[in-house]
Amino acid sequence: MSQTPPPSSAMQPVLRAISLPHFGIGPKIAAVVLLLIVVITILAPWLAPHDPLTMDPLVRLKGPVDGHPLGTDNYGRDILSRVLIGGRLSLVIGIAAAVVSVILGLAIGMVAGFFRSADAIIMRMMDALMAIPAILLAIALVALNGPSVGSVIAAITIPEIPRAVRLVRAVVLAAREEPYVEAAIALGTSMPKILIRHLLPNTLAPLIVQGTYILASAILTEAILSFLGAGVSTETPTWGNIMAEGRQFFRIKPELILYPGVMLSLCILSINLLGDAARDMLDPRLKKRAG
Amino acid sequence: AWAEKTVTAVMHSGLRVLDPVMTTAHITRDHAYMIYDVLIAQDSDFQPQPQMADWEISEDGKTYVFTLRDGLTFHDGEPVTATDAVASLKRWAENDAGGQVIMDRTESLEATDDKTIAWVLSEPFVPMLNVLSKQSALPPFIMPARVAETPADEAITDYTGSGPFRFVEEEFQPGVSVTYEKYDDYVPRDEPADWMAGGKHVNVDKVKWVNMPDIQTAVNALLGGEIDYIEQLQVDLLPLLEGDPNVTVEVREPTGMQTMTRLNFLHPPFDDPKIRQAALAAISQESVLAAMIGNPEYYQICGAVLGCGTPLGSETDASTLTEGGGMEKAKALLEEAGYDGTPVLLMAPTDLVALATQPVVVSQMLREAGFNVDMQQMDWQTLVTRRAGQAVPAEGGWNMFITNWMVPEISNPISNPMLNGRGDDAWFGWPTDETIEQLKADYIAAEDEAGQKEVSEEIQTHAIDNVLLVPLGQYSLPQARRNVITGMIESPVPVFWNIEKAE
Amino acid sequence: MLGYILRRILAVIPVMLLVAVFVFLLLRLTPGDPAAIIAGDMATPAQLERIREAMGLNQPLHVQFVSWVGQLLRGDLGTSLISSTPVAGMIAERMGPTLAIALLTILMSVALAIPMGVLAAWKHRSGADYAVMTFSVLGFSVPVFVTGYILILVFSLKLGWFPVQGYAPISSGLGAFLHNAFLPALTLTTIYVALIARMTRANMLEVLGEDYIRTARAKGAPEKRVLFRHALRNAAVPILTVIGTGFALLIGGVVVTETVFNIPGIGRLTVDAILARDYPVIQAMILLTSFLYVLVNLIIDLSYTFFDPRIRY
Amino acid sequence: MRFKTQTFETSPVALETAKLSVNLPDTPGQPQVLESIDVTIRQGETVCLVGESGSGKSVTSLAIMGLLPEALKVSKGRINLQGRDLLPLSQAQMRELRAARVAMIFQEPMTALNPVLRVGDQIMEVMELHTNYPASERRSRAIAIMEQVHLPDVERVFRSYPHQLSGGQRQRIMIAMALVLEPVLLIADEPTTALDVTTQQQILSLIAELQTNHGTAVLFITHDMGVVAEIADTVYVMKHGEIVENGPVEQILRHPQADYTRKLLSSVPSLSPRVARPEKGEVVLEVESLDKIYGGGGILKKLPQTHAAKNVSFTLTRGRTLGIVGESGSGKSTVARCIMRLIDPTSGRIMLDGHNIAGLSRNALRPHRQKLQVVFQDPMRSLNPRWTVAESLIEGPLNYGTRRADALAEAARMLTVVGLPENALKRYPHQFSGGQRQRIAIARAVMMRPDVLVADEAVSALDVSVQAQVLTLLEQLQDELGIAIVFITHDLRVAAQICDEVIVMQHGAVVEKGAAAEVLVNPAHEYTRALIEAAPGRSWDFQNFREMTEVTHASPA
Ligand SMILES: Nc1ncnc2c1ncn2[C@@H]1O[C@H](COP(=O)(O)OP(=O)(O)OP(=O)(O)O)[C@@H](O)[C@H]1O
Ligand SMILES: Nc1ncnc2c1ncn2[C@@H]1O[C@H](COP(=O)(O)OP(=O)(O)OP(=O)(O)O)[C@@H](O)[C@H]1O
Ligand SMILES: [Mg+2]
Ligand SMILES: [Mg+2]
Repeated sequence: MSQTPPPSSAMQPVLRAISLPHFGIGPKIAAVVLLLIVVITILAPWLAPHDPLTMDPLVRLKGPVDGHPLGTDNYGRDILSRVLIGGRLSLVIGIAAAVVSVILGLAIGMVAGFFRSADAIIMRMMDALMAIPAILLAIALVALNGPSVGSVIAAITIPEIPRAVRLVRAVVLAAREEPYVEAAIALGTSMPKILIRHLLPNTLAPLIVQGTYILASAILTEAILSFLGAGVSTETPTWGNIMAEGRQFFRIKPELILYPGVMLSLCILSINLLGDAARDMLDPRLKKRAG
Repeated sequence: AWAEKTVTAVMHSGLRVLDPVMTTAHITRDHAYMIYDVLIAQDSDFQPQPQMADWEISEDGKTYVFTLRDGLTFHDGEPVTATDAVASLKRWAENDAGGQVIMDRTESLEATDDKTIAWVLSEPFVPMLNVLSKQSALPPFIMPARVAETPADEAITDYTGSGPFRFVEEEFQPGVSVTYEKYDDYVPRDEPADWMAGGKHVNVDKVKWVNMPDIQTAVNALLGGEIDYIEQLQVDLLPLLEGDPNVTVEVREPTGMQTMTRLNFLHPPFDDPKIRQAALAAISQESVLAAMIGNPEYYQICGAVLGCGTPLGSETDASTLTEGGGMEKAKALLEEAGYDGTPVLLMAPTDLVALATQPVVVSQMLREAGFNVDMQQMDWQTLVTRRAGQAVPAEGGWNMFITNWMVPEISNPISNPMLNGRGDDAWFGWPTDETIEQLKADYIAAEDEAGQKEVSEEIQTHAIDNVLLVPLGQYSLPQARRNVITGMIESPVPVFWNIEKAE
Repeated sequence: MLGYILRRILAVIPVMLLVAVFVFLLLRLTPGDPAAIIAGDMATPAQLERIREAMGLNQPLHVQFVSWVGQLLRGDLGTSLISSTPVAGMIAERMGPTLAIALLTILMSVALAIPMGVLAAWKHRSGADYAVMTFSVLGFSVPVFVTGYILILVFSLKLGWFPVQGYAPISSGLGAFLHNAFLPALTLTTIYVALIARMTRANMLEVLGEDYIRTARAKGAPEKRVLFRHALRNAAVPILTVIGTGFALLIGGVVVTETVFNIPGIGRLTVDAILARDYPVIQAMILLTSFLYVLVNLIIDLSYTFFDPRIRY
Repeated sequence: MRFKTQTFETSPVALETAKLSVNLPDTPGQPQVLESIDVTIRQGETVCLVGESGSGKSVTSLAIMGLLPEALKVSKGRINLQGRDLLPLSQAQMRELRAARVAMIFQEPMTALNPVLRVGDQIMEVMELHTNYPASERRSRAIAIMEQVHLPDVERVFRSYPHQLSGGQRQRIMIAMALVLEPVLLIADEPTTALDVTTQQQILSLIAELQTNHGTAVLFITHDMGVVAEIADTVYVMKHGEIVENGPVEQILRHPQADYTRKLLSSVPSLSPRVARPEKGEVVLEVESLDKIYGGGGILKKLPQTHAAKNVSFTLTRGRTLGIVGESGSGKSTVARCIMRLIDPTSGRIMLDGHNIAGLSRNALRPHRQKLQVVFQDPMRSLNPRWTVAESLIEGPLNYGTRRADALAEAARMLTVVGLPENALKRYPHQFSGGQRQRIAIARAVMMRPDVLVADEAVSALDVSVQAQVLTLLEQLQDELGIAIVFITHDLRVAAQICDEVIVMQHGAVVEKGAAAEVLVNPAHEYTRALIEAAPGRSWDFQNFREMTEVTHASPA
């Protein structure tokens, strides 16, 4: 059996993660919950009992009533339908913001961390980028491109990038001094390969944390932007704007915040659990402690 | 021991602009009423009354002579003179629409001595005193001549006032808080206070306005005893205050605000009167108001262009609006007009609570009628910039937006901006409507109130038929005060004279 | 090293220039007209035009830019278009609350988060670990205003321990300051505790497998010392980074918290200025924050070499 | 040869393990790592534990310390320290004992020292934990112990971080840390492996002094039979997790019973230098006036600089081996790292196959890398801890276009050559012993078939039998491929065995250079002479289990 060559090295960690017996019950539940949320949001238009936009202001802010299992919001729209459908845009925005900022953060941060010559210029540009408020960016982008999900994602992501860059850079700065990086250099490994194969895994643990944080905060920021007129239409439900709209009714009808909040938390929780499991898998020394 | 009495009030927005001639923003007007006095003012019957001055009108109705009363001083101690008043009036008239109308008919406006101002018109102008005493938009406030000499399009930087309170410049934080002190040398009139008229007796030492963008914070602060007064309360939050015996929630003045939609007459689809009518027919005020306010005690369905509860208001022809909408009629009208699905670009501001809900409801109703509505959300700034442009909607223009007015601002055909039919010179939406111009001329020419009322009726019918605006109803946001605060005047403008604060 | 610090401080100039140009262009892209805000709803087009003219908003962009930079070089940040008050004074007034609350937040977050993260890593996959995780997830995903409202409800309205809103500067006494600033700082702390604790845990896990941890134990060092003195410092660099960027974010002002607790801070000033297109204020604000960011980032970078001597610049 | 002959029967037992067994509970089949280990150490006694690399020596010592990695568990047996069973003790009780009563020197000093703490503080910490000396006293004791382990420039080293020290200096820090509290039992896992013989001798006598003064019991793990011959009272020989033989040192060296012991002893290289190979090939590496100064650093004030290599020059021709020997901290690794261009030389030329690579950029260097390989002094950290051995081994060949399958096959072959089982391919570095890791590192470098191989203490952690195997492998490669080797070592036996030429370094400078036969037999420089003098077990002929019969090297003049 020792003759079977390990599969392609890039896939190695992934395969390892899937096949591992140490994969505890927590991550498994998390995977199921996440899958469930994703399926529900995808199927939302068919699952939702009502059109999320149809309103009846005369039955607004009602508790569970006929046909509205979770009650109605301040326009008399069906909360259940809005929460179900709201997941779609929220997840798209959250995941896109997280993925884009993490990927760009990785690319830029690794270059800055590894190459002393690039560090100064890149980091000063990041300093500058960090200072641009998302709201201003959002208003400008919306004015340029019209209101679109893309503009919102860009407005949320751009100020996050410098933070991701800093994080990756910090890890790389420390890791590049490791002898195994020197060994790789000595073996003629190209810089991109060193960055990806040797240094990238070091950044994953902190990036998973930062990424899930960005995901959550993007979903919440989206709502702030839409309430400042620079985001997705507040008509279209998202978890963020359902909560933000529910803000005024916090004491009268906390469910408006509770339901989307629970969905969001479940989502983040399961992503975190999965992320943790993945990072443990990537660190062979930790597997032992998994017991 | 002597304790300083401070009233801390949360107003409807933060004070940023300090020049009452530059802006029609209500908070600046409110500020101006604190620190400036006016020549003449309206009482609760909308009647002009002497304030700083009383007046005489010549027989031919062309010469108005105002005489300043004794004892008036500015906050720097200098006496108020007729020269100051004239300078102030001239600066005001440059920016105020009503002022401009008067100036068009003015032969001369000058100080004949320290106390008298002579205003000579080229032809009689019946609403003259109404305009000069109007309490909203831009009332003519009296400032020192040196301040009033600032060009009308440049902001003043000297805040020496003439009113019952003094502006404490050191404590001013734009958009955050502003503090006023009682001006000890102010001499109130002897009459009891009545709306903006009468004696402005100040019974506290300081008034502090704080801006709390989060109304729940304001409510909590009121409950916690940290503030004394909230000018405008969201109706949905009333239950939070109900249980507190120290707090009173009340509607200070019943006329309130009118919310309404304006259509753009220049571009399809609303260049077609039938389609405008269809839009009007599709709308039910009840839905808009219910979503916006919630509790019916605080809103009033009102089809009157000039407002309900006003001398001239009439609800003729507005039955679809007031009776739950005429969806069938709307559909039929659209059909008839051959509406081709041209999108209706509805501009929806999101950063102003008072304007955020209506577009959402209206766009739903229009969609139901068969309109293809493109509701674009933006901040208010973008909206005000965009609505000023006449471009086609696809290229940065617009078809429709919603705004609110104080009822006194629109209760008069002359000052109601929607009733201007002079095309490019009209208010945003730019209707070219000779009929309405003729009707307004008739109104000015009307000899008496009955005549005015008659013309107003016609104005109502015409405005609705031509859909110069779609009234969406009236509402009054209640105010809340701790019970230690008493004696508040029931005027549309919240004023702080006459108020008492118990220890 | 001193040279490096000097170079970094000098680097502020190009960064600010970059920011200045960028912001200027960005504002140009943004529709909006301060004249309209000033004049209000009933203003006529002609009136707007005159106001614009008077404020110099009709000049070509490069002329405006040059005159603004000229002003800056003379040390003048300009006056607000809306309130006609000097921008420098406005910002100075607003900076205090934001800085003070940011600092308090970071102090509280670090004091809470680091032990939490260390505990979670030490007791990897135990109840404590999952508790930290759950708390963190709530910290991430509960909107700040909810946290704020709940804290106000409990600590201000029910218990009456803290005021509902408002701000007292430190100059009015530390007690008064803390009395007012505690709840808003606590609200923000929930987010940062979450982030820092998770980051600490992630990096501690990495470090705890190292040989020198075994050495420390072989010395007979108690667990606490092993964790905090030996492991934590090795895990410090990424943790410092999130603390640093978090602080940077906080000094940019946090609108929601400032709104909920009615704190006259930078965040609200910026948003208000943006919504009112008060160009001089926006420009000055962003310049100032970018300057602060450069400074904070410099401090973070220097702290790296302090915590990890292998990192050199 | 005079062996230690003192008997300790009367001395109290310091440590006793009885039927100590350790296994891997979480691995399928629960493989045994230690099987019924019985070791007894009395006060004042030195027990040497020798044996095959990977046989369980380190695991034994870690078990005694209660510091087994989490994957390993004691399955049976007892560990008694001065009559007290250690296994049931709580963590807190164990903590009391560590460092104060049982101290340990770990095998790999780089990873065993905390990289972000100054070494001085790390030494003082031991006292902080177990004594209540005031800070000034702690400091002076730390300085004193650092002087005793013959660290140079103590003030600087005290304030240095581990990465700023040479391998031997780090090792001495570890030793200082273990000795500073004068423990009852000292466990030393290859403590002198990274040290040159003169320093080694000084350390050994320091330990001996401690023993006579305090009756310290010493468990000394080493593969250096010379050291065993010099210091051991009793020797235990281990293989595959079991003790195969034990007894007084002379008995083991003279009359080894077990086959394994005999094989082990026969593998000990002789001190007599090899016959130099003819210098037929062309010059592959030429180093000219190489200088390296380490910058001071420090946040505000500049720290003193270290001139680690001074005007070093040498040439190396195809198929030959150049040995660099010398004092610890003399700049050997620095020279190696400069040649590898892992650090930038301050000045000088490095000609590789006629190209000066001293000033080349990273990218320009890449084509040259294949021809230039290195085995690092610290095998643990030079392997990516997240990678399986297979991934590490094939990294280089893949970089230069070898097909994956071919590379894997070659890797598997290479592992058998260095004496590791093939299933090692799928394991991670932390699952190996120190010597095993070093063999992986060697395999990795050799897989590249370089023109020049720089080997920094490449075989120092290997037991002599494996060492012999690896040295044979290198020689074979040289014959086949004409590899030139720069071989850094402090082990004069190894140097004698494989070097054609030798240069001797001290304080960053080359003090002597020439043919190995010449330098090692007729040393010209005083320092070289001292070095040879200090070589342990010089007068014992291990292969033949008897005293040296003829003296093949000159005695000092
Ligand atoms: N990064 C560094 N910064 C400062 N000084 C260093 C650094 N690395 C090594 N030194 C110093 O340079 C000198 C030479 O170190 P080097 O590692 O070359 O020694 P060596 O001959 O390999 O010794 P050993 O046999 O102990 O490994 C030592 O005194 C060491 O303290
Ligand atoms: N964490 C671990 N997981 C699995 N196996 C391990 C682990 N640590 C050590 N081993 C195995 O235990 C055996 C004994 O290792 P140990 O470190 O005691 O060897 P050693 O005798 O010290 O060898 P060397 O002389 O090479 O240092 C080796 O075969 C090694 O592969
Ligand atoms: Mg070992
Ligand atoms: Mg070395």
